[in-house]
Amino acid sequence: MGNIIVIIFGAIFINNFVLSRFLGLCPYFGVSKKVETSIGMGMAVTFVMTMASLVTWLLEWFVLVPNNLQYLRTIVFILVIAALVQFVEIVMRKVAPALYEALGIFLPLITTNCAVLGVAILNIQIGYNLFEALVFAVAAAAGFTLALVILAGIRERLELAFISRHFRGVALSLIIAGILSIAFMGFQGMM
Amino acid sequence: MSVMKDLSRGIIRDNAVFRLVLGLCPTLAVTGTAENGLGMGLSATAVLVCSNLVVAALRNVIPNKIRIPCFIVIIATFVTMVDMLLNAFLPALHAQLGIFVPLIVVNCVILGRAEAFASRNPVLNSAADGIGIGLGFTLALTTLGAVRELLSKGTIFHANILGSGYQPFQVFGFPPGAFIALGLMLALFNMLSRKFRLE
Amino acid sequence: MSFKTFKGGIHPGYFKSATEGKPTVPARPPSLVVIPMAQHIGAPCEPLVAAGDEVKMGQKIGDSKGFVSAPVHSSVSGKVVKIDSCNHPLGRPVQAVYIESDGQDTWHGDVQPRPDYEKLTAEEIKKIIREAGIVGMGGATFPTHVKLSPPPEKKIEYVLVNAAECEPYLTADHRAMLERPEDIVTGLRLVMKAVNAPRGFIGIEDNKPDAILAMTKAVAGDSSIVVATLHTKYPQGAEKQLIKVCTGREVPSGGLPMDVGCVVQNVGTCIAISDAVRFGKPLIERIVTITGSGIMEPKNMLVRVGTMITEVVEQCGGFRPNIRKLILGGPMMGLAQPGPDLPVIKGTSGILCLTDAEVELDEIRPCVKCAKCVDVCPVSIMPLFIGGSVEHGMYDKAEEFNAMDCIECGCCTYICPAKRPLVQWIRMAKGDIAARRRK
Amino acid sequence: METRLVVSSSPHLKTPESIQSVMTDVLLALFPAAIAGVVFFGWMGLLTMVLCMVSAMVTEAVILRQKNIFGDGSAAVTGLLLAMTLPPAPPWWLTVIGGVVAIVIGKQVFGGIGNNIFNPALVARAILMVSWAGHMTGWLSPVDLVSTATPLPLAARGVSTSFLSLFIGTVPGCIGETSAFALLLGAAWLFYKGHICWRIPGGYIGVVFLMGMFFGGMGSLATMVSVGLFHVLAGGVMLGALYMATDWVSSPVTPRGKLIFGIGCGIITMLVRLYGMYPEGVTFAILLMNAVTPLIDRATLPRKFGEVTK
Amino acid sequence: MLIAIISLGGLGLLFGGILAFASQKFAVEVDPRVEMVQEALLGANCGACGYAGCSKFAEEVVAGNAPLGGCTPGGAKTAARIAEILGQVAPETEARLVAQLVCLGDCSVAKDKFIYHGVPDCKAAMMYSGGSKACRFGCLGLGTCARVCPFDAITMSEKGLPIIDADKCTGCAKCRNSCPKQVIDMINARTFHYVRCKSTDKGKQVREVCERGCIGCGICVKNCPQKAIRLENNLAIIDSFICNNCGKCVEVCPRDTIV
Repeated sequence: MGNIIVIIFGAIFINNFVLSRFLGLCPYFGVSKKVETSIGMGMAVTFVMTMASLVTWLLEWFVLVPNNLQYLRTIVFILVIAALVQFVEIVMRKVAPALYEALGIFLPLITTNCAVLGVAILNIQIGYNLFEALVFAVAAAAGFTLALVILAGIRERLELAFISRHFRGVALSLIIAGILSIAFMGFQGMM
Repeated sequence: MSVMKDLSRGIIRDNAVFRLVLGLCPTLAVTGTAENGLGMGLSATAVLVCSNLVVAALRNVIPNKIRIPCFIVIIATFVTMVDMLLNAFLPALHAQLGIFVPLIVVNCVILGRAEAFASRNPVLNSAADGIGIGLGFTLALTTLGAVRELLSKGTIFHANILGSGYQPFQVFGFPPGAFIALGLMLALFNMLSRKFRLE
Repeated sequence: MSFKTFKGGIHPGYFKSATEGKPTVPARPPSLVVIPMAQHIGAPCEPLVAAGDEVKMGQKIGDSKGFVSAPVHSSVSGKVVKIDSCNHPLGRPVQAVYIESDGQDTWHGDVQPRPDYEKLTAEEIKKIIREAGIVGMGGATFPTHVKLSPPPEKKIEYVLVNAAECEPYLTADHRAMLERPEDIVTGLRLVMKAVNAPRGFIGIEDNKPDAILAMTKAVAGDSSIVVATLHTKYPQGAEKQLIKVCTGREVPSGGLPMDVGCVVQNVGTCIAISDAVRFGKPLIERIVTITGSGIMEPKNMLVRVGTMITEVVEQCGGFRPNIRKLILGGPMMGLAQPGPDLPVIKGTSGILCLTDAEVELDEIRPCVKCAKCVDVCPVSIMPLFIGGSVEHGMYDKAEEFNAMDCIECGCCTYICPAKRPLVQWIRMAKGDIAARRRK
Repeated sequence: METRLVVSSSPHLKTPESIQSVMTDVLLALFPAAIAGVVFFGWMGLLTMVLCMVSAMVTEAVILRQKNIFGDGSAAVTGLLLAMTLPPAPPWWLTVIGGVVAIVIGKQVFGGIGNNIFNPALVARAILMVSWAGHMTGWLSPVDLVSTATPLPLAARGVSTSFLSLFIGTVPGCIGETSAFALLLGAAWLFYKGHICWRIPGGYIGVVFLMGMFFGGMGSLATMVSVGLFHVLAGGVMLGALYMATDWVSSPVTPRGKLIFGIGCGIITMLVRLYGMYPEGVTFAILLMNAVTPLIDRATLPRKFGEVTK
Repeated sequence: MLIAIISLGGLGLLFGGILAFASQKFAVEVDPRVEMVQEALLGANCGACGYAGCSKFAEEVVAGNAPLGGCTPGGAKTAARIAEILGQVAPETEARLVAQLVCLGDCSVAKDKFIYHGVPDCKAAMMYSGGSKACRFGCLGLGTCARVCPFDAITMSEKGLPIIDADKCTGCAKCRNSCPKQVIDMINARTFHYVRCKSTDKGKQVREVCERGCIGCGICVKNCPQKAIRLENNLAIIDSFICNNCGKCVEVCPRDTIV
């Protein structure tokens, strides 16, 4: 049980996917303009990451390893993720058009969200069992969502600021992320 | 003529990092030193050129509906190859780049070029575009790596620049410094590109 | 009897000493009056007279068919010179009747006292009030008869007399309470009868102990009317805050006092109602406080509606040379004017003249989020975010921060250390939001 | 009339307070703590404070191209606050870099005064701390200026510090954080002027005290209370709670939000102190809570007058 | 090797099958032309077309509700491309329109009736006695038009009037629509001479408040060789269809109102 808490706390705060592992940065800076959208994006990522972890873990240990095909890991994983995302996209478009509208073009972006592939590969590299892998995926996604929502809140607030035009947009977001990253360093050493 | 244009465009005018703000994960993650930045940049360039070539060659064969998965498979193949090559010939660099080598596969720069350029243009232009964009990417990564290495260690490509008395600005060696350094460089680039009317 | 206070509010300087001890003096009868056709919120009146007509004092000279409207009357007897536009405190020129006085001040034949006024029915009282052209005299100029005609399903339980006079500088209501307490109570009783309300309140801030005493004396023996002593705090006299303090009820957002069974009347309005019902006199004069360091002799005066401000100011010794701002109404909610060539209207409670030293032309600084505006806002909205949103043209965001609930009391702008014109931004937001809602 | 009148929106009365006057008030409030810093750490303390303020003010004046170097006073406040969080004798270049970083990264990139999401002084301190950890932990004893450790790590090793010296400030630590007495004195002035309210410092100090009591090691009630009190007085909690967390720009504006903010700061501070790698967590705690301030504001909008609760 | 091929192939088949099934089952009809039209637009979301942003306009164009040339900033080029996408003939586009300020009352020539202090925005200033300019038709000079211009074509001069860069102006008319005094007209970019005043006050009143306002003296009317100028409500108006840009009116105008 303690182990699980370490995984959760570690993935959210200590080694936050975005702020310390540099994973999922493109959607992080792309979808963080509005808090509502960022929450939606966070949920979509959580869903995809959990599903991807499950499928890739099973594939790794039941297909690739028995056949000594680990060198195909990258290609197989990304294929799975791509298919999964496309599937989610198609279904969401039909079932929840409002959500689809909100997330719009960012659903395909989840495919190229390195956080998803990253979590799948990390699961294998660290050697988590299936349950740990799923917990890790959810926690990592939660960490991603947390960082995303915080940044979105800040950027919404900054709509009221007169920012120098050189810094407007991603440049300032990067600096904010840097300061956030420092602030998150405070959690180091816990657990 | 247009091939040259496709080649040169990616280096500054459509620079992947500074102008299009794509491929940020490796940009930030592996630019602790100039060497790592260069290594990652060249690896990505290799994948980019190869995948652009293949995508452009197959652009009329691949059905539109499943083009993205197809592109990804093509890219993934080359990434796996680069991964193996690096592991075999540059194991130290491979260890430094870590998980970000397989993650080249999801670098939006590469997929973005495949989707936006290679799938609509002939082979030669696509290759030129790949080289241009790749060089621009490499340039950005190396510059960022050099700046961060200089500030956080006082060296560039391990050559001591600032003397032994330099008190390193260590934050630039850590994740926060990566964000801040890129943020500042991006702002600088914005300023310069306005000054020289790049847009 | 002391009452709980409301949330928020400020304690600005009160500056009332210049005029609070001065009895009301009648102004010199004007030789020319300019009577605007729009002296109330709602449909403007149509003139009933033409150039060259002879009119008598108290004669109706303008009326409208609209329900939310109040007729206007001549405040002198004499001859209509012309019908032309004139400046209006709201800043937009309006149509007005110019009447030259014959100096006789002969009343019109319709102005007849009603000795048996106590036998009038509620409907008759309302009709008299409408015909007398009575509007809210605190400054809002909402036609009184409309306020007194709630839909049948809304039972009115309380009538409140707003005698807080929380605006700094102004002493018109204070003087009225000292000089005509019985008339105020009569007016209140008539309103209570008109809306069939069992209870009345007279809310007075505790910085006017003599007025409290006078009013307590005037209501002595009537247990249905309570004189409520209120904390001295701005905006104690804001309608919704007054109701909250006196009755504990909260007017719902976007609603009216009648939604919680209340009707609020100003002191001056009560006197006007009493005059109209008992003596048949329409609303043609009112008490105006002329004050501020930009005027030679501050005074409380009984001024005919339509008298030019220049003429009133002249009787107070004129402006001082360093006058910088001319405000109609109080300093917190009054309207600054470009010049003095406009008439006193029914809602003119004060003429405030400020000098260079009091008029700050500070630069607007960025908001530092000190949250003082949030603390002082009596309706608990977010002035800082509304202001910022409007500054960036984001009106929909201003709506999210409840811009429409603003009562424009001015507390936020008063307290802002960055000197941000928050009320003005909120007004812009309200205009934009209202326009979009109409679509 | 010869003079033209001024027409503006109501209200026509304004408070005499301005940003500049408020900043001056804050500087005055920091004065006792600054004196304490000079008394305890000598001329190095003074030099650091002056250098830091000057560097911050010059940076701001250069960026804004303003002639008056004091400007609205906010840069001076930032500089002084930063100096107070520095160890007694940092190298001069560290101080100067700190001032520049505080103004540039902490403030001006966000659009200047009023828009900075994070407390500029703490941003600079955090960056300095990560960069030059050695210089940032060069503690001196205020008695004889010999290098030593601060009460917090000492307590972890079982060495206790008397409450009197913690209160007066005769303990090693940052220039401005040691004397709780001087800090309280200045804060009293800010309370009196109405620039800060009880919610943030109250929530912060209260939580630090309670968590110190219950997680700092169980024992008899007296021990628990003294551990709680120790955590309140030691380190930067007083400075942080009274001056840093209450920074207008980077803290919530709603009353409930302020309380939540204070409590959040307290919890994170104690988490870092009790379980983390760093001995002190005030900087991280306040920066983290700064980051979520916009979200807190969103979530705690007060109920507007007459709003019908469903 | 074989296993690798089989596994990859198998996976491909499996996912392909699932996706094919899903795309059949959950298909949503989207007209691909909408996307193509959207790509052809400038993407400035300026709103000149009257719709909420470029994507909405694209939808409406494809649905046939909006005119092909509806994108004013894009001009004829965009219209032609949209026409191409939709397989229609491009409409004859009208002459290029640009914004023109119709007031010359900067702070050196036009008087103020009071000092305005408050939100630096024309709409805000309008709420208080119609703004501080003594001329009730004059430009307030607080730069609302410059702020709403999506193309950075308007800057404010030191004397407090907007300067419109005709090259950058795309004719989206946002400035005209935002001007509370309505002193911005959309005119043919080829027009040379224009009466730069909107005051319909009598000559005497105009003289009192502004040095360059049209006083309705009629000299230009008399001197115009083309008879292209008429007076309406004390204001000279040039008929751009008759005017041949001879420049006579500019010469004779005693108040330099025609530029």
